[in-house]
Amino acid sequence: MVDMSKRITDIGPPNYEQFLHPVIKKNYGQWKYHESLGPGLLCHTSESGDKIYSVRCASPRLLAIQSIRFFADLADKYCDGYLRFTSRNNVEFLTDKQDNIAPLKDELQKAGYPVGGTNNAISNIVHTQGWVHCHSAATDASGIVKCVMDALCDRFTSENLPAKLRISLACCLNMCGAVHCSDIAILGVHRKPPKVNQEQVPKVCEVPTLIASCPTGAIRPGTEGRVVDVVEEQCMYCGNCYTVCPAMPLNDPENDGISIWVGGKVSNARCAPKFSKLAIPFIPNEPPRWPKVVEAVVNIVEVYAKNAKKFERMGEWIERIGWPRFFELTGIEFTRYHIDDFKFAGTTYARSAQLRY
Amino acid sequence: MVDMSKRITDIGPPNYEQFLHPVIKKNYGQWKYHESLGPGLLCHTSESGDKIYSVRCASPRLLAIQSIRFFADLADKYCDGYLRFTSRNNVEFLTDKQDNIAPLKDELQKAGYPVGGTNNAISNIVHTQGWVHCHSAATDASGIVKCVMDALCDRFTSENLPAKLRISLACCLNMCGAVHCSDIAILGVHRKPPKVNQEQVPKVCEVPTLIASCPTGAIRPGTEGRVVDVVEEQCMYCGNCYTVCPAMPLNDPENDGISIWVGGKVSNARCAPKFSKLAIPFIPNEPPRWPKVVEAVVNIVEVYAKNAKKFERMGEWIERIGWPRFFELTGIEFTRYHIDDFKFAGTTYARSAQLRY
Amino acid sequence: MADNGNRKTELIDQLESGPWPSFVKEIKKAKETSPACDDLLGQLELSYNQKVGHWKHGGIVGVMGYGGGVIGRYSDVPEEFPAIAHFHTMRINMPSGWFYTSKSLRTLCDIWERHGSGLTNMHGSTGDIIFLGTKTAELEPTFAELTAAGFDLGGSGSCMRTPSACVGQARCEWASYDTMKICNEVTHEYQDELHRPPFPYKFKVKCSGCANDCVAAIARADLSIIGTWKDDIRQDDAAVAEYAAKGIDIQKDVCDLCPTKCMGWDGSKLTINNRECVHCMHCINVMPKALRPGKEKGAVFLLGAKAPILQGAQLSSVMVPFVPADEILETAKELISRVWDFWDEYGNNRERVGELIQRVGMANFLDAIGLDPIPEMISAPRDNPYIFFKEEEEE
Amino acid sequence: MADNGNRKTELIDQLESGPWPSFVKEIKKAKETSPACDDLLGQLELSYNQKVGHWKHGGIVGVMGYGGGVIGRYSDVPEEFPAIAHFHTMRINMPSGWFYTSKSLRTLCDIWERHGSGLTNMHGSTGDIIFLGTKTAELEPTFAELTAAGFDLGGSGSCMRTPSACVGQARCEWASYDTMKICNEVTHEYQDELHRPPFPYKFKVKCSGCANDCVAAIARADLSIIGTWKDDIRQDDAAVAEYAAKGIDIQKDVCDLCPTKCMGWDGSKLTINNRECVHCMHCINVMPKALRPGKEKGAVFLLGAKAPILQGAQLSSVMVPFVPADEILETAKELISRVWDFWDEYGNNRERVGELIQRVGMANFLDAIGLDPIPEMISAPRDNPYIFFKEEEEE
Ligand code: SRM
Ligand code: SRM
Ligand code: SRM
Ligand code: SRM
Ligand code: SF4
Ligand code: SF4
Ligand code: SF4
Ligand code: SF4
Ligand code: SF4
Ligand code: SF4
Ligand code: SF4
Ligand code: SF4
Repeated sequence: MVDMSKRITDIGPPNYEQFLHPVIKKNYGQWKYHESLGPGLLCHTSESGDKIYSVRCASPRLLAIQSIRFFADLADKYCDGYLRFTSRNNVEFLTDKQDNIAPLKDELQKAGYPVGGTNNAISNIVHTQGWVHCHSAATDASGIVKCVMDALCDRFTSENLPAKLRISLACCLNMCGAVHCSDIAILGVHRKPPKVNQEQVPKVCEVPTLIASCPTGAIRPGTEGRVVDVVEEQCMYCGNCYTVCPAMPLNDPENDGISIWVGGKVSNARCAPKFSKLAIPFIPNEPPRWPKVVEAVVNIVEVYAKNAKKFERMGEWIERIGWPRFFELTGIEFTRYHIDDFKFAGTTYARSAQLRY
Repeated sequence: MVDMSKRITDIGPPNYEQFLHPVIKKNYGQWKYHESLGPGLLCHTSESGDKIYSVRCASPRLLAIQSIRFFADLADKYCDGYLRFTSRNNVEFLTDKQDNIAPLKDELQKAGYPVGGTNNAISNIVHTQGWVHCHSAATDASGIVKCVMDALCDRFTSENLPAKLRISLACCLNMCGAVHCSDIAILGVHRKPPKVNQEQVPKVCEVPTLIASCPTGAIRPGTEGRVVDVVEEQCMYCGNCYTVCPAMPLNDPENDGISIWVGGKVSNARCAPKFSKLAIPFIPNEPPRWPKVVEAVVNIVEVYAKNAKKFERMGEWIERIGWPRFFELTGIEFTRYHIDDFKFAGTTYARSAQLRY
Repeated sequence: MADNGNRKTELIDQLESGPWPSFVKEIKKAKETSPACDDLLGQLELSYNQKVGHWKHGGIVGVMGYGGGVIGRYSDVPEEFPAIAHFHTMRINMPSGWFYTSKSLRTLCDIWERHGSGLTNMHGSTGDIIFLGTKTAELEPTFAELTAAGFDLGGSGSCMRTPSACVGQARCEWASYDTMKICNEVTHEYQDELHRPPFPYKFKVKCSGCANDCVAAIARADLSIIGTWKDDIRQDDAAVAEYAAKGIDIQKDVCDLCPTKCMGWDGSKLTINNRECVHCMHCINVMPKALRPGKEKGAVFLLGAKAPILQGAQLSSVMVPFVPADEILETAKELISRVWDFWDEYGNNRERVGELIQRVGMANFLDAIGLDPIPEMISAPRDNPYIFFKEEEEE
Repeated sequence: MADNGNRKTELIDQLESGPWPSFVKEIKKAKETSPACDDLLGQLELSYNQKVGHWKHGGIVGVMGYGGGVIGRYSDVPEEFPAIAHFHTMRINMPSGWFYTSKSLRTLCDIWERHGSGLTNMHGSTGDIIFLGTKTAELEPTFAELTAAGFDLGGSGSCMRTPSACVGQARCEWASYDTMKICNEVTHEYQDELHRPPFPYKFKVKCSGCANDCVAAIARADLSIIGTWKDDIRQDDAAVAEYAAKGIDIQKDVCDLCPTKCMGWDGSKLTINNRECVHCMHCINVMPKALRPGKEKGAVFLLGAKAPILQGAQLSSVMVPFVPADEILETAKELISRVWDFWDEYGNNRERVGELIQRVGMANFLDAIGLDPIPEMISAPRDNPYIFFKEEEEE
């Protein structure tokens, strides 16, 4: 039994200040400019003239404590013990000693952690749990990330793209990676309606909540002794019913798979943030190396790299050349699925006579 | 009685060819370029070297046969009997004799028909019936057009705006003028739900059709002896129920009036066509001279004229400067009504951090 | 100022002054030949006084065998204004491009003097000649005289409406197809559908010769046919230089405003990357002597424009990105027949084609009319993952 | 290649090769200290074989007094893989900006070695430290050790979720406010709402120091706080010249890409019409030594971002265009309390704030939270005439 009297709760996260490198603490809010010292290497200079160097390496995000300890050791050796993680799950080592950069980089690379991801590179793929931990997954997460980044690792360790390129992956429509604003999004999709477990439904779920959960109204009170019916033509496999009721599984080895989305962005630089748009509606799950997904992503990256102008993010490039040209250049087939039929569909029809031939 | 045996039907419109000036007939499809000879005056030159001159004058659209005969006389005198009307209801006299232009223009002006409307002018106001002929009107049409154009007549007879400026008017939400893509649209609006004539409804209307006609579902089967009820908070005064059922009048002298919309365009030149957006939600009806409407339109025109760049249509200008600046420059009040709450409302929220201060 | 006989019309008389031509003056002119106009003035004055219209709702009147072309109209104060107790309008199909001879106009005026108010709209918003106000008994005689003179009624109600066209090749150098001819032929082809309402709602066709869209087809026609070209813009360098000399700033006024920035100007030579041109017309508009549409002419077909009632206003959207000029009539007929078939069967009452497309989804609509989906039909692919996969696509 | 002991994991072993760090290697490393990892490998191999996941749906587990922070997870083939019959994750609130010392990381590792799989996510998508996989019985002891070490759980379920912040003023010259501090203070302020789910659904807060938005706040936080400035961009002409000399094409790379084209370059002097600047960051991004955000710093507050379930994905939209830097915390608290009050009362089950705003309409939402409508909140005014006029506005 836990001793409740000693129980500590609601203390919140530790204060970040204790984790800041002394140079950072001293120059907090006083940074003046930064320079790139090559892929994965940043130098920030303060008003005071102080400098802090950052060495960024890739991470599989799924890290064993053994690897974290390894990073901690490196931090001790080169960075007075200071390091951080980035919003895209890379590791950043922070030091005020420029001479430490080279050996640190070297050790990281030797240990299998490429250094890069800065500037006009492909940074780490933001991703989710997949078959490693989630019940909802229409595909794996870490495995696909591994395969795609194996193929694109050079784009992480170099900075020769027209602009930043952000790839994200989510293993179901819940989109925990919030992949909907990515240059390239890899999204797990189901393609079959839930298989209702009629016996389980009343035991584990509230039926009215279940019925209300379906955004298309596909779930109806059951007929002929069934608890609920799913009108199959009205289902678009979003999985929301499954989230609220475990007795509505959607998994289907042959029909689950992956869709690819392109042209989203988050930053407000130049243009407003954009949603990613459908490029490829479906690619079957092909573990362990997902060759078709890898090929599709690499193809899009390479066509973009070749055709976009300097500073043009994926979506900016596509808007400049127009979607028809995007499909032409990438060789991706345009299908009925590309045409929106959800709420705002009417706003996506081509309502102008401006056309390229 | 009509003699049915002789009755001619389904002959369609007369063939236009018989109405073409010989020079037009000869050079049909062979026009090479055109030049402006001043407001209201165009010269088109053919591959053959032939030229046709057009003299365009304003028209109130509502024309007595006496005026049409006057135009016919002028056409005989100067144009070998040939003339046409434009898609914005102006009259165009067509002649191959350049010398006829000046006297023709002179006679038109003297008779009270200003010559102009070409190039970067305000052309005639496309409009509808209003109190002259429609049962549906929330305001008059011809009267407002007259007042607004009286104030803007100089903008018709000169060509000194940054670009074309198209004003349209519709006297109710049916928008017979299709005013929804105009640089400035003047739109009659109701602001009270229909007053149901419970006795008449069953006599003159099909109740299910009536109930189905309401886009917001505000019409319900009646309670307490009423045939139908209107849920007042759900009504946005579109008048569709009245169109399908005369027993649902919306007219209301104190609450009917006018709204002003800006920034629409039809042409594909430079940018795609655009819808007009709400500028002023409501101005009361003030016959006979609608001073507030005139003032509002003139204000918008003048602010545009002063601030827009060459070739910038109203909507292009506003998009360049941003809507906040538009409201600031015109002094128009921004209200809750400007914020969309119809189907695509979500697409009109400012979903970016790009802001001017 | 106003000569308004005995009747007092103080308010509307104020609409006779000012530089813009006055509709009140027009109504007063028409009094010469029609007493109804006097009552019209009276009722209008009443409306101006009370700030409310005085017409009753609709009323089905027409000519024999036709389901449209006449809008029934009755005063709601007929005791006061008996001459406009009936005051129906007739919609008369205008000639393509609104071209007339003085003679044809006089013929129309004479008919209308004999049978109606003598008031017209030249023209209605759809394009018809509007004969504004007559009695039921006069409809058939007017119609007989009109047809004898070669004119026929236009559309109203749930029918094919009077198609219209820009001036096109008759007087415009930019028309990439013969808008007036197509408009005329389409109109004649569908006389039955125009006169006998067969549809869930109205159907409008408008023809513009280029992307300037001078009949606003894309904003208000269910089928919008807009001229364009496929090959390179024709370019006359000497004429470009002339415009530059005359003060056109080629870089700023032309190149910088090109939506795809596919034009270059080095101070003496204008270059166009025609593969990127979206045929917007801007550069041609600015320099009509120097630039001209290409020679491989045709049109874009778009579907679905309409005013707001019910589902909100829509602009037409691309269905066929390019139809060669000599195939336009045939394609129009084919497309129209497929669209009507589907709309007839699946369209709701008072549902325009554009609303039908949005309701069933464009992909389903394309299936129904037998067109393949192409990216030119959309401004961007979907951004939501709510895809209805079809059985046959699965493995 | 792979040292996988007795267990055959032929498929996932293929994920050990290649230049990118391998998560399979990580799981294998963790086997050293946790037998559960062996079963995890086994189950993953099964999933790779069958192309389907093998986790059961949820299950409510947690630590005492908390309603969130733990995700219950059970294998659906526990007979085969008993060590992961339970395999719950714990979400641990990371320090602002994801800064650590080697010591603090080792503390975390040690706790997790004692009580769990030894596998982590550094970090979860919301930002938490994820302890990936343990048994129910280990939850409370882990929690006790964590809190003793100064760490606490993050959010899950219908609560305030773990807020996150970009690196901000700790290492970025562009942060217009102290993102890490605000994030930390907001997190501490709402410990109760974070640990005891009180809402219709989740509520996320993210803080980015400038419009580059390095934590993607605008895409995935119900409340997105994005730094900006009000006065002029600070400009160092000598540094501009340096960039130009080094090969930046100021006209093309900077001025032409400015969204408002408010910059001019005459070959030697860069001018900015700051009144037209929309603070997009592009020019500053290109020339960090030459251009800097102004000194009147603050932030834009936006509301409503979320992933697609249910009503489609949304980006946050502007609520307060500018809050001075020193009023951010106070404003955040005030706005949050007003939003929560309304959402609590009117939000449907599983309805995010952004969906609520769309459902009731932004104008009504503004009324409810007591903000005045301003044009900065919209990209354009309505284009449809379907206006619900309010009683008081009528005469
Ligand atoms: C470390 C990190 C913040 C953190 O708190 O962890 C960060 C740090 C910096 N970002 Fe970022 N950004 C980081 C995630 C992001 C994200 C979020 C994301 O990717 O999920 C975005 C939005 C991406 C998007 O728009 O989809 C982001 C959009 C930017 C931009 C805008 C780029 C653009 O043109 O759209 C800049 C400016 C630039 O690069 O010119 C930028 C610039 C920078 C600078 C140069 C800021 C500075 O002066 O220090 C930093 C180094 C950038 C680099 O990698 O080259 N940072 N940056 C994040 C590193 C992630 C990683 O490991 O790769
Ligand atoms: C006569 C008419 C066609 C007809 O069949 O009746 C016509 C005729 C011409 N139009 Fe038009 N347009 C006519 C209605 C329109 C309309 C429709 C409307 O206003 O309802 C539009 C779309 C307006 C809109 O976008 O909202 C229209 C958009 C244009 C444009 C595009 C302007 C732009 O930059 O957006 C041009 C090109 C130009 O002016 O540079 C153009 C150019 C022309 C040219 C120069 C074409 C030519 O080479 O002959 C003609 C003389 C224009 C002038 O008035 O300066 N015409 N033009 C119509 C005259 C209406 C009137 O009496 O004022
Ligand atoms: C006469 C005319 C206005 C004018 O002054 O020019 C007109 C007048 C009427 N229109 Fe219209 N419409 C006229 C062109 C239009 C246009 C413009 C166009 O055709 O380019 C539109 C917008 C484009 C469109 O079709 O969407 C238009 C959209 C409507 C609507 C709404 C249709 C919709 O789908 O949103 C209605 C309502 C209805 O059909 O019940 C309507 C209904 C009416 C009715 C029949 C009133 C009614 O509720 O039944 C009006 C009869 C007035 C009268 O007493 O004469 N009228 N109507 C135009 C026809 C003249 C002609 O034949 O040339
Ligand atoms: C662990 C994590 C993914 C990861 O691998 O990093 C995650 C995992 C789950 N998310 Fe998530 N979400 C995670 C960040 C997100 C994000 C990203 C963010 O917070 O920035 C989003 C998108 C942003 C947003 O909130 O809209 C996200 C949107 C969802 C949704 C859809 C919410 C919506 O409104 O559309 C669900 C469905 C639900 O809430 O029922 C969801 C539900 C889930 C559940 C609880 C599954 C479920 O159906 O109940 C997942 C548990 C997996 C597991 O076994 O651990 N998760 N989830 C992330 C949390 C880690 C952390 O605390 O740091
Ligand atoms: S995206 Fe779906 S499957 Fe993946 S972790 Fe989130 S809820 Fe689970
Ligand atoms: S998967 Fe989505 S659309 Fe299909 S039944 Fe479930 S909730 Fe409805
Ligand atoms: S806009 Fe309305 S009121 Fe005016 S003519 Fe058309 S239907 Fe009648
Ligand atoms: S006016 Fe429109 S919204 Fe109001 S009740 Fe009638 S149909 Fe419904
Ligand atoms: S639409 Fe084009 S072709 Fe027709 S008149 Fe206008 S400019 Fe000429
Ligand atoms: S027509 Fe338009 S898109 Fe084509 S080159 Fe000219 S301006 Fe550019
Ligand atoms: S969001 Fe801005 S302030 Fe924060 S790290 Fe990114 S660039 Fe720096
Ligand atoms: S921050 Fe953006 S909008 Fe402002 S001047 Fe720089 S590029 Fe232009």
